Amino acid sequence: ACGGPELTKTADGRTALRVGIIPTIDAAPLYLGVSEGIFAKHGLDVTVHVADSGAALIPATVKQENQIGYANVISDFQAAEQGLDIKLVHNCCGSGADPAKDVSQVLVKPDGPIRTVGDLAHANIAVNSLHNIGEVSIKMALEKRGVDVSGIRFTPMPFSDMNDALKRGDVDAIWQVEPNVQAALAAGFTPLISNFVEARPEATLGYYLTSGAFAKQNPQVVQAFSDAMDEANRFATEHPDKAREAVVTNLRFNPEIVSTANLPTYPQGLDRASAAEYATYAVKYGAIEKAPDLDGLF
Amino acid sequence: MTAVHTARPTRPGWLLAAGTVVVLLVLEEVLTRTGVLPADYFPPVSQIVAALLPELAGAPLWLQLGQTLQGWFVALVLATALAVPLGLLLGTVWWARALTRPVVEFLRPVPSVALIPLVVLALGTGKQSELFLATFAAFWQLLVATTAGAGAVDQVTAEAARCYGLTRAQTLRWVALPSALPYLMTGIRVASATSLILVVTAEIIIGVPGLGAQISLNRAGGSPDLMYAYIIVTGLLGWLINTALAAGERRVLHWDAANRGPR
Amino acid sequence: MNRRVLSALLGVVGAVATVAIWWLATENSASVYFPPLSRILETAQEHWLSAEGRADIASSIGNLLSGLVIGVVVGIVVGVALGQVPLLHRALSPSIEFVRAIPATALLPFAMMLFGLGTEMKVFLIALGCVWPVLLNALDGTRSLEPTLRDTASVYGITGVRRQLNVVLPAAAPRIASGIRVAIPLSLILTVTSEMVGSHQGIGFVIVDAQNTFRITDMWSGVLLLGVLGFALTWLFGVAEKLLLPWEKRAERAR
Amino acid sequence: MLEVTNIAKEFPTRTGTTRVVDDVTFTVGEREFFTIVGPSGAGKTTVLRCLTGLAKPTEGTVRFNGKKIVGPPPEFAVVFQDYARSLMAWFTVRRNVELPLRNLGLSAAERRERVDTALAQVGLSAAGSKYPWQLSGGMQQRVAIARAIAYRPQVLIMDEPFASVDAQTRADLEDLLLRVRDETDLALVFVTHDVDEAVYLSDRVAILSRSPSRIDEIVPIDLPAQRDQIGTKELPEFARLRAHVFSRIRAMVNTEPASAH
Amino acid sequence: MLEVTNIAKEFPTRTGTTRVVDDVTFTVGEREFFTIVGPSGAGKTTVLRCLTGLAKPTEGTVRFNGKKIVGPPPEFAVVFQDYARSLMAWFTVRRNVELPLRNLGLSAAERRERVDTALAQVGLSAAGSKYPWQLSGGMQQRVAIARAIAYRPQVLIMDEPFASVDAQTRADLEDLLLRVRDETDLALVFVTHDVDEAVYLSDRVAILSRSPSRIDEIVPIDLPAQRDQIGTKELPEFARLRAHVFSRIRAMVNTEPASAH
Ligand SMILES: Nc1ncnc2c1ncn2[C@@H]1O[C@H](COP(=O)(O)OP(=O)(O)OP(=O)(O)O)[C@@H](O)[C@H]1O
Ligand SMILES: Nc1ncnc2c1ncn2[C@@H]1O[C@H](COP(=O)(O)OP(=O)(O)OP(=O)(O)O)[C@@H](O)[C@H]1O
Ligand SMILES: [Mg+2]
Ligand SMILES: [Mg+2]
Repeated sequence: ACGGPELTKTADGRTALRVGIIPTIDAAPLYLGVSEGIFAKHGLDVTVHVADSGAALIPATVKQENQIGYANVISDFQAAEQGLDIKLVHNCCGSGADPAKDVSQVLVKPDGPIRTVGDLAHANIAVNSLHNIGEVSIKMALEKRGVDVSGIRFTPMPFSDMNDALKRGDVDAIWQVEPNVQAALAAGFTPLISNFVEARPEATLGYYLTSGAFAKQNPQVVQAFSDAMDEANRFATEHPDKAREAVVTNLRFNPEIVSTANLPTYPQGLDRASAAEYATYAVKYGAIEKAPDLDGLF
Repeated sequence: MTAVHTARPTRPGWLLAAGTVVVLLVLEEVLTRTGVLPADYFPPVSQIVAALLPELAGAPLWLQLGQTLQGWFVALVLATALAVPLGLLLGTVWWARALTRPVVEFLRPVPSVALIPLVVLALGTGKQSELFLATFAAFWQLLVATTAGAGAVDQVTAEAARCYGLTRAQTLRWVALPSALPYLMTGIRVASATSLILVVTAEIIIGVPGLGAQISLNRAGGSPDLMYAYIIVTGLLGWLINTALAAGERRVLHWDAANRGPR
Repeated sequence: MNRRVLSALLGVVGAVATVAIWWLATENSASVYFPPLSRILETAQEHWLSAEGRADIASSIGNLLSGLVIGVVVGIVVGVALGQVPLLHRALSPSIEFVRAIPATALLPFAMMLFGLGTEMKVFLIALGCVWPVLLNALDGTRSLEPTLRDTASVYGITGVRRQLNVVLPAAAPRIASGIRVAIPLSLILTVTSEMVGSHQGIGFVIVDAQNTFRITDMWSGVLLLGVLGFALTWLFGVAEKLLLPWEKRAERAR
Repeated sequence: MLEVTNIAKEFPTRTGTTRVVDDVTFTVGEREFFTIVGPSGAGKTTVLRCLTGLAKPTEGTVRFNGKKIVGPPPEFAVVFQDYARSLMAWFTVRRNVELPLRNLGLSAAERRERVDTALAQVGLSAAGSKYPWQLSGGMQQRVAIARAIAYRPQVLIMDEPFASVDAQTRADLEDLLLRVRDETDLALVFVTHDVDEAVYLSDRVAILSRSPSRIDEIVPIDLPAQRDQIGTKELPEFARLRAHVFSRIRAMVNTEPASAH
Repeated sequence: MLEVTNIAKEFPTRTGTTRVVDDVTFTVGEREFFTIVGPSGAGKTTVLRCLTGLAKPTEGTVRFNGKKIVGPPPEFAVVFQDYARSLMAWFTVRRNVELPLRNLGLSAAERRERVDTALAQVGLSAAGSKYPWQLSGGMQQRVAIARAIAYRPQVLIMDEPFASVDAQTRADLEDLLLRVRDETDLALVFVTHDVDEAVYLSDRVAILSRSPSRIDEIVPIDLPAQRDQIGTKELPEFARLRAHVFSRIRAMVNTEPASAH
């Protein structure tokens, strides 16, 4: 299982790198890194590959078809726990500290059965995927507010279906992330908690990752990517308009919705402390069985 | 084999079909406009068409369409090329059928969705994964159709072939295959839709370029109009493909009772 | 007689051989995605035989059977009708082909809109997927009804329901049966699809959840279960077919 | 009762149409036994199909009791030349014979009785619970005949109904037809290749020319109404009629060279 | 050449088995024209099926040139009673006739020539490019005959091959068979219901009893080898043989009451 596909170089000596990502606003710095020439400056020729879910992204990364992939922190733990050989490379996106600017909200119907944060204790909440970041961060946030989370039910469905499900009353509350939060607000729903920020301010929620084998064989490529992402994340933070534009042009996001959407933070470096805290809660809420070996992951 | 006098849809037939479609579209428009169907998830046709029109002018849509069409075609051809010989064999050789039956029945219900991570790991995120998934799904449907068809050879016809010393290969080609054709052609139309659906699904989930990738992007990007526009393009593609297949079928099966014309 | 026993024996041989090959090929596998069959079987035993697992199976099978039965019945009725009324066939065929080409996953929101998140939505999706192979086979089988039989029916005034039950359906039965054979595994696959959204239970839910959390062995155990169910359902259908269409097989064996 | 007026029938072909029946006119009266003979491929089956309304004549009309025929009238029964394919493989012999009776508003007992009688009449009482594919060719043909007889139609149309039965059974069935006609006031339109049979059974014999066919001649059979296998066939008039019909057919088969058809 | 020794055939039924053929023994020599007659349902088709290896006799053996027959030998050609189903609806008449010739190592030109000749011999030259279902019953039957003749088998097995053709064509085809036999040293096993035909054509006629059947009698036909439709049939010996065979069959049909079968 050593070796893996050879890296190819472009004519001017840059290393070709394929980076897999899911279509969210989180991908903005990656696109900016390409369009602003940041990767080129670091000797990388990055192509972005978009896939709908981690189910396809992680194996493609393990196979080193995408040398770099993306997954949120809980998925990273889960993959590692099941023995997939992955290594985190760089922060992708984070929560910031201002609840008003959180990309993630739990919303309810204004005239529905759930009116207060306390009511959520026995709510049926829509999340995009069970046992994952939504579930863990919501529980974290609620516990910090002193709500008993043992009675909450979660129902999986795509973000795009949640507004209708809430409207019909199939669920009591929905967890939306941008840009869908905007659509949910437009539909007249009331936000109750900003679960990412409230769970842990300044947390890192998603990481770029690579396969362990690739990291071992190409430390300088991984380092170059990491350096480039530092720069790209900084650029995106400094130029939120360009970040918005990047997802509109590259991912064809609806410009109207994106223009009002909150952006995540694009933190520097590789945040291990935040991962450690999430790991504790992930174990507590049963998303993983035991605490991950962070030394192996980082 | 050339077509003789086949029952081609006549002009009124086309008008009728088009008319029905128009009625259904108008119905949808009215239902969404009046709020019987929720318009924000299910946009009225006019809105979808408005979103679709600019796409039609641009090259990207046609490129994506081409990608999807190519995937569909290759997968269907592959599945047919694999399933038809095997199906004829299984339909005519009872012990081969008996030997493989549990395995075949076991593999058929394996959902392609579950296979996606494995396929990506083995084949990557390129076209080949899409082709594998679509071929896999279409293959079983064609296999069942061909096996059933080959088993439905008229007994007297089969005996005539035996009496005149046709070899096994000749019997397969000239007796079992034509007898199985009516089943097979139906199977192809079923499998064609399956192949298209799997190609689009693979595009959605793995991100292989094509109509599916656009559906996925527009869903994530908060543009239900465009998402539906692409779904509609997919549906139209399915309809076009079927129309072509049905026309081909009338030529290939011109001798079948269904196409013999008035008596 | 003899051949039937031999057939069953050969089937067992084929199955055993396949299991053996699978077992040997994966026994020393270290790949997370292709775990050893022994591990899969262990996991399967642990989960599917537990109370929770049995509840998953029960809920899926309930939906599956309802969806399959609805799909088959609607497919036969509509297919047989379209097969005999060319005008109807022509009018509806573009719309039908359009819907047929849309992936079940893309229809999920529509199904949710109509039925909410409950069982009805799942049954609807399963039925909608299963209907096509049955419908097309019933349609084509009806269209190529032996002309002499058609004539016989009209001469003796065998019309209406009597004609459908006594002439058209039996004549199209072999084709319809082949459509149902395609629909059975499809119903299993669609059960998985339908449980991707809004579910807390079911075989599909277990598979998808395992996939999302990278518990690939659990996922394989679900796939294994689907295979076993598919085999069982097809076998049951085979038995039913022999009872319902006795002339088919006997006509062959008689010679 | 049954009037066939100037019917013609064309079939579409690759290059246009072939005219199979050119111009055929005849009438069949009440209780009449009307037989059509003619060379193989002449168009006899085609004429019968037009007669029953199963096929639409390209030109001309068929009327039954003054009403134009567009589909098979309920008063008709037909024995098809392709008898094997006209039986339902999924039903037993009994069920096959009984099926058409279901529309006649008969009680179950009456249906059973009719089926039993008809099967006995064709010598198949013991085969009732068999399936058609378990029968010999001749037995299948007799099932088709039994089905038609049990139906008790006003007009019975038969296309070479005795092609597959042995000579003795054939004679028995011929006499059965005559008896049934006398008992139930049936009209018969009959196609056969056996000239003896045609003359023996019929009131009139129509000779069809080769395709595109016309009526070559309609021969009235002036034999005593009460027919009898031995007596009737010994009559000199029988021999004369037989020879006449036979020579007409022979003339037609031979005038055009075999290869020209 | 062809030896049938004590064959019996049973079919499974719901309650057990029915014995359809009880005990049949005969041999067919080189160039012999051997005919089997018997009442409808006697088991003639069943015997032919065993003869060709299409069915396995429950008891007894069939040998061809000393070798036990297990499947249809390539030297055999068969015209089935159910001729319509033996033709392939998806091939034209030409293709149907030509298909069996492909394994004989003939050039395309030779094949074409054989097909042309055979079609001309049965009077279907003009129908070569039609499909079987576009033909009349009698024409379909002649296609099946043409296919068998074009194949030039050593043994030609025919099950009521002239049931659906008119009398004149029938006579022509009868003479064609005799001619082909003389030209190609063919042996024929023939089933017919027409006693005249049986006597006219055959070297020997075997009479089968009712099912479960045995050979009732094998009648040698001592007529001059050179047969002729008019001359031969006028011979007193012909009339005698004909009457003899006919009376045997009649006796069999009548001994058991019709309803008992
Ligand atoms: N569907 C068809 N398409 C084209 N030609 C046809 C079709 N059906 C019949 N014919 C032609 O019509 C002619 C007459 O056929 P028909 O079956 O009426 O003859 P027939 O007198 O009943 O002959 P037979 O005594 O052999 O049964 C034939 O030459 C046949 O080829
Ligand atoms: N598959 C079968 N199962 C049961 N019985 C059968 C089967 N096939 C034939 N028989 C019976 O065998 C007997 C002889 O049939 P066969 O077809 O040999 O008769 P035949 O002499 O050719 O008659 P015909 O002159 O009417 O064609 C019949 O009584 C028939 O019912
Ligand atoms: Mg005819
Ligand atoms: Mg027979």
